[in-house]
Amino acid sequence: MQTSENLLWLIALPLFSSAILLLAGKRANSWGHIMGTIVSASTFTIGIIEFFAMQSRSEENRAVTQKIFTWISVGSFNVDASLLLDQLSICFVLLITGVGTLIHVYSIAYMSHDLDRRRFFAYLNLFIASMLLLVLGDSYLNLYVGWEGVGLASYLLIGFWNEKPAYATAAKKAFVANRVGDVGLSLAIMISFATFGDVSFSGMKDGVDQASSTQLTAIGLMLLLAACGKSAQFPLQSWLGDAMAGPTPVSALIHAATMVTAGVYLITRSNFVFDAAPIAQLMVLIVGGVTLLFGAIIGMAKDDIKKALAASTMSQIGYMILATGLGPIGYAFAIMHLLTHGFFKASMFLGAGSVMHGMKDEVNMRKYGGIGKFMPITFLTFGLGYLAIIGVPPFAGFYSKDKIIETALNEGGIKGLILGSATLLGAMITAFYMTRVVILTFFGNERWGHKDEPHESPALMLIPIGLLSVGSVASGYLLYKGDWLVHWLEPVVNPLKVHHKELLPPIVVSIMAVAVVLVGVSVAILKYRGEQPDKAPERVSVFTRAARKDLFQDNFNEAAFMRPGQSVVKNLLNIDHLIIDGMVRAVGSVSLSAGNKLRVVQNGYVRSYALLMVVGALALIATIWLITA
Amino acid sequence: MLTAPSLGYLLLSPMIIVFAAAVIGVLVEAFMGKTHRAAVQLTISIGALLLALVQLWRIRDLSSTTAAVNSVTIDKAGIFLQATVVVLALIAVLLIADQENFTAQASAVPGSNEEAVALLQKNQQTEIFPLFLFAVGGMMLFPVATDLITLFVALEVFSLPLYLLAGLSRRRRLLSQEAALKYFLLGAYASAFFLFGAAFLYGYAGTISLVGISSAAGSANEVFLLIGIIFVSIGLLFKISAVPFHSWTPDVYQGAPTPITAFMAACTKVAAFGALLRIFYIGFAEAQTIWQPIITVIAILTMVLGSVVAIAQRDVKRMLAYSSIAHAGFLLSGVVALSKDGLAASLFYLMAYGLTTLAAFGIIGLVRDSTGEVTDLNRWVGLGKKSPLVGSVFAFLLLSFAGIPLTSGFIGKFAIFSAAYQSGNIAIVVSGVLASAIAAFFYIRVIIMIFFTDPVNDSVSVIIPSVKSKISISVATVASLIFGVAPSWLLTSATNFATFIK
Amino acid sequence: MSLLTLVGALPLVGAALMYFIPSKNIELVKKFALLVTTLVAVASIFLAIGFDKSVTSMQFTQSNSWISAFNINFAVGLDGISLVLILLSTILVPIVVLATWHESDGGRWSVKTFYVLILILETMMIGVFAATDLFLFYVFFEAMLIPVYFLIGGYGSANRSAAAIKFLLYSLFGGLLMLASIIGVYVISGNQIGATFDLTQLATLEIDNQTENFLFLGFFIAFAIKAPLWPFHTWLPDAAKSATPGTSVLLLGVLDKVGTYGMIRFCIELFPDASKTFTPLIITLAVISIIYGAFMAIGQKDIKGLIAFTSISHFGFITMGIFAMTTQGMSGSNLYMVNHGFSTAALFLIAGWMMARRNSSIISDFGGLQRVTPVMAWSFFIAGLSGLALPGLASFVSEFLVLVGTYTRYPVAAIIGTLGIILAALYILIPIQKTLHGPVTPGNEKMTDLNLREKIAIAPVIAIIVVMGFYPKPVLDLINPTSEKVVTNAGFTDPVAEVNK
Amino acid sequence: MAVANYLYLSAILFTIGAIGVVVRRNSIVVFMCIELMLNAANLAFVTFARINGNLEGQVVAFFTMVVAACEVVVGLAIIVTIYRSRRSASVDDASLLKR
Repeated sequence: MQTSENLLWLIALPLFSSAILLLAGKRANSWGHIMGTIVSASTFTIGIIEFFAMQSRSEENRAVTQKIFTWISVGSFNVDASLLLDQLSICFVLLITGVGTLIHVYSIAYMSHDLDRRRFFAYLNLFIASMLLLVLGDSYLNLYVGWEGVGLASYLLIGFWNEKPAYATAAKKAFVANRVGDVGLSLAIMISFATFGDVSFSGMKDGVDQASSTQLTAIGLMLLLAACGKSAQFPLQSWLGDAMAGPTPVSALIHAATMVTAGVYLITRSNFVFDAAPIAQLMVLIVGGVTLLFGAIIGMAKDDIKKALAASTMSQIGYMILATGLGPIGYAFAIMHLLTHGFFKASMFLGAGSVMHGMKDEVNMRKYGGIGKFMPITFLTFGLGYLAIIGVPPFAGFYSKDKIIETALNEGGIKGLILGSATLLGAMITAFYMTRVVILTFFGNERWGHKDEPHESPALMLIPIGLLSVGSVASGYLLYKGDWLVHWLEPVVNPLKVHHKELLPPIVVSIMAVAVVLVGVSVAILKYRGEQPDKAPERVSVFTRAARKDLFQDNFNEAAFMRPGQSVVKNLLNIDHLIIDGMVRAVGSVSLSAGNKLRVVQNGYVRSYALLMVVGALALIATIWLITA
Repeated sequence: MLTAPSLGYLLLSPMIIVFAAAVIGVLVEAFMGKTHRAAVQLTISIGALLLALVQLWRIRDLSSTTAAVNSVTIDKAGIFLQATVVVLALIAVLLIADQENFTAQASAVPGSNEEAVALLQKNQQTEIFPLFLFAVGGMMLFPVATDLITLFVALEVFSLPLYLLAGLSRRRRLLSQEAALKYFLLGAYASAFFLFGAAFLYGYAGTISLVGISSAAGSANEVFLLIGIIFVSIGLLFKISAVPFHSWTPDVYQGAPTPITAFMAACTKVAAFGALLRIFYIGFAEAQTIWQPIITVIAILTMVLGSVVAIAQRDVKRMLAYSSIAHAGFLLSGVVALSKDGLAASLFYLMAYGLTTLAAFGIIGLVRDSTGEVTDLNRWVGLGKKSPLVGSVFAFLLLSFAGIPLTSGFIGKFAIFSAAYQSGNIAIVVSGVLASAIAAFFYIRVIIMIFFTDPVNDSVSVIIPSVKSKISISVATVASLIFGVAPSWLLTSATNFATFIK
Repeated sequence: MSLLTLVGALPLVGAALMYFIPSKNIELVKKFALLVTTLVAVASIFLAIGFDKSVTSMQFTQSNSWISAFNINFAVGLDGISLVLILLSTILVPIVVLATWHESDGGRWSVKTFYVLILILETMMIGVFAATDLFLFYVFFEAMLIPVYFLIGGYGSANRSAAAIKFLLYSLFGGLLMLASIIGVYVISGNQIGATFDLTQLATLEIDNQTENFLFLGFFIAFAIKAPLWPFHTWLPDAAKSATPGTSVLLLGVLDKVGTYGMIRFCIELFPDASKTFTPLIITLAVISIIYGAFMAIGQKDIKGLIAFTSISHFGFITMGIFAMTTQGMSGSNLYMVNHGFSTAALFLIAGWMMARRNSSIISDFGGLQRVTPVMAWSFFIAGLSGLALPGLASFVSEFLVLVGTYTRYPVAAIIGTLGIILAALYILIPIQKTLHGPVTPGNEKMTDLNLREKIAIAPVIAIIVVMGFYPKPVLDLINPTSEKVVTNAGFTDPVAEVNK
Repeated sequence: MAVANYLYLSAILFTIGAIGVVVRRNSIVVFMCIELMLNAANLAFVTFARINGNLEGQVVAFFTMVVAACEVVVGLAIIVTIYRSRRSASVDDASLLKR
């Protein structure tokens, strides 16, 4: 395999930049954001260079590696700090650095009033570095470093305004939920080592034929758990909504476009495991299916624009996860949806940020209304994103989502039916809630009360949004055209290895998909036309209430984990004090009281001392008599 | 035709010197004026002890079973034990030389005019020196005596002066006299047991010599042997304060004048253990299956009870008394071991323990208020603040008692438990370490009181010791430290000297 | 005389030279202590430079007869494991001295006494890791208690004397059990090969099973108390709460390592069969420690108690790795000892500064420190992240090696142990949220950030934490040969991966 | 009369003495009881001398008498001093030292 000396720079540049920004402190206030952005842009440049270099090579020579140093080497456990850039990772590199750079640019303006803007850019750079390490690591352990690194960056960014206790709590919640997933990744690595004696992708891939299916299933399930944590999939989804506490660019970059899709990357990267572990694959399908509906349902009831988008993200990643469960062909479509989603969701988030910028950080859509005419460009870009996400041809989302629906249906049988229905239903709901978001925000009556009129955001914010919306329009077709992405990823995921029979002609599927979208849109228009109250209606159906409460995910976690956990802690504190330490203290006090009791024998009377001697003598005689008898 | 019994004067010379000095001391007491009497007495005592020590050095390689017909066996171990007694006595005499601990006139009724006048006129009697020398002589004789009557006589020779010395305190004379009475009555009681047992051993073996008893094994009258062993053991176990014959110890240690307690605690233990070792190693060696289990049980009981009861003590002298009981238990493991290693370990332990004990009681004598010594532990709080040096030294001594490494107590404990383990007595080793853990508690409690508790504002203070006490305490402490850090010399000597001959 | 002996003796010489410095001149005393300890650190680095990684036998050996009657030698030497632990000790001490410049000012005794005790302690710490004579080890092991006892009792905060006595009694109890076993080993060696305390010779003894089990237990309980392993842990939180932060650093960072070090050096090397017999039990205790310590840490209101309980959890990992009997577990545990030393040092030192500024150790008294004292907050944050074993920081590598190594032999234990990493997130992030985040708690507004001295003290620790996370190879290279040797000598070979069978 | 009977007598005397020490309060009486025990031992020695057919036991008896006499001297001295201080010869009164 070829080597490249550039890969390290991808990670090192933003990492150093981040370190410099953090260490320099206030001194860097004036230039920190510039440096952060330039660094991010240079990583994008490197990414582009590498991409074209890769494209120019023959297919089997495209992947390049770079060994940096021997990281851990103990006995047979050898892990190099080593990077791998192949067809799959370059997609991510471009997405991360591209979207990342745009968001850097956007943030310059968005965060311009924040005193800590420099710190914000430091975190962003840290995130870029970690995320690149995640997708470039050539072994699970290297990936793990990036994996937790992005978790840390996410934690820092969600809690960026951690003076507000709720935000700090949200950050912590995200980290802990991610850690649950990390347990999965840790265990997956451990099982991998026990199974393969190696934790690098290539090494494991070579050994996969000799591994038992039990082990592979275990690895697969653990990887899925990891993916669930990072990608906010059921049952570890609850943190994502709260994560919207972070500044909006963060929500766009980390909690929509890149980090949360790491789970999809992980499963795709581990395709050789999942392909050999059907049970794990089935679980992937179930998780994906459940989440896509779960997120969609929550999305229908959210009034907070960011939380509605977050629910949508959750749901869209559900699609991707589901796609990865569909076997070799699914991986490519999952990545395709991931890339298109990266564009349109980022664009919409930034759009939402733009709206909030214009609305003095108001996030409640019930307080919006009719913003379209005040913020035309934002409206336009958001609209493009909207069309992309609901899957209107020829926007990006159409191609990617359509392919997933099609593949799901093509599974055939009950499985195909269930998966197909789920994806179609999801598409319908998506259309509904996104339409709802658009109507509540940009159309209808103006509900912002006495506040100043909303105003359009500065160019520095609008240009990134614009570029992203271009992506949301065009990316789908570009990736789809001639199955470009499918062929591109072929060496990594072998999408063409298995030939799928087509149960339904693609065009029928597309028509079905568009039809359900139309249904969803129409219902939403019917429901939300006309005047809307500026407060959420109280008298709503049980379903709405459940959806508003995120389908009781927090209540469940609280009842199932938090409260039992707290009581365990409380009881252990008592046990530790009363029983364990108590036993120790008991030994002390028993000795002391024994001492005090025995002291009484020492009564000061000579006669009783003599008696004690006599008793002792008799005892000796008795003992000897017993021994010799 | 009668031939005069031949005596090995050279071999006996250390004892003869001490006894002679004691007799001279009596004469001095009787005929010398009060002005220089104390100094002369002290000189005689020290001189005699030094001379005895020199003699001991000169005869260190000699041995004989017939030094005094067949009654005394001078052998390596005996010489070592005698030397130990003499060295400890030398240190003790410097403490005793601080006359103001002792009543001016023992015969005077406490609180009477007579007493006050004697004090006022500095009419201090100095009978403690001859008494002390007699005791030392007896203690030297006890571990080398090889027949029952000599043992008995030696026992009485060193006990009787001690009974008297215990009653000579200047302050708290009622307590002191009570201690004397208790010590006397119980000691005599124990002697009676010893003698009765001796009679039965004689009945069993037809001879009073230890060797004879040993070689009479298999004689028909096993019962006599058993009774003999039990009763003789009682007498000896009383002297070493083994449970359940220990009750006198705390009371007497507390009541006796502190220098006497120091002397008693250190030297009696050496003498009594010396005799115990000889009797069990020589006389009863053949009957080991009988006594070993019993002594094992007694040893365990002694260490545990001594340690446990010590926890509850409020008086520092009583605490050290219980500590000495616990140490007796540890030392008994050396007896049980019944091996050269056991003997060597015991020899080392006795020296180390004796030095530490002397220094500890020496320090106790320094803590005073206007009415005399303060032994109530609650009033020792914050002593480390008042006198860091004395506090530190005492803490070090306590650590040595507790057997923390780099103290002689630890080496001793290690040696003696190794020997016990070697002989297969693992139970005693385990109980020993557990008892040490309990014991550590009360030693450390005292350290806490001294260092970590703020001093209450009372009149307790540390007096500046006289030169004699200073020498005594510092020699004992330094020796204790050296034998902890570099014990090689003493250990090697103990090993070299660890032989009893028959 | 070996360089090792010189390094070990240097602090003691320093302590003796302290005699010539007037007690009143506090600054000079402190500077001198800093100078001596820094010299020791530098000298110990020469040990590392001169250490030959390719050899698994002891290096820098020296053996002089000490107590010939028992064939006790002053025998010292280094292998990879002891070298890294000595480096840990010698590097931490000057940092502690510098970091806790004013810690001893308000103590019961003079500042000079404090530093004399610290210097004596340093000699003991070096000695305990360097001793290759069992008796010598025991002497250091026990004698070490005394300076610590006085450091806790003399300079600690509230409740110090109770904590000090608890610490001492616990340790003494364990030590005495060990003494019984040492005597046993010694006697057996006397029966078989001639009485000796030499470790390499003792390892060749043939001991019958029952005896070996008992002897093993004597050692193990002593080390389990020291380490501390559940359920022998209750002394540690009390001691850590009462001791000064600097003492706590040495206590948790170095002294407790003697326990885990002892498990390797004595339990496993001397009693391989008994180790095998007791492994299930020990692994169970270790797993309980991991989870129990973590839960207890979550419940702590006192920041020092929190760090103490996190350490109990971490010691569970270390013990688990040791008794997993795989190269990865063994090396991981060794590395963990070093990493935990530095992470805990960082946590405790910074916590100490926080507490000194606020005059409180209750977590809820802090809040919003990130605003007020950013440098301190950041340092604390990074130390905390290392505490929760974030990849890229020191603890991760070791924790992961332990888990991987354990998994290959005891998967269930490793799986349960892995749950500890979730709890770790909680026990670190909850206090971080409470102390660093949120609005500034009243009373903290005027808090000052780290001064230059404190920055200089903490910088190397943080640097080590980061570097060891990314590049643990130099240390692993030192550790690996010895770990492999220990595992092999104990009669184990690493489980072979499934696909290679 | 069988020689063994002397031994029984000796044992009885010893027992009486031993019990006497435990039950009597007057220190003089207690002391006399101890003397009784010593003499019981003497009796045993003499008896055994007879049984064993050698003189050692008889020699011991003489020694014992001498030692007992010394003991009397010391003992009475102590008892008398205490009596002078306390005006009581009861051993129970001397019980300040305890616990």
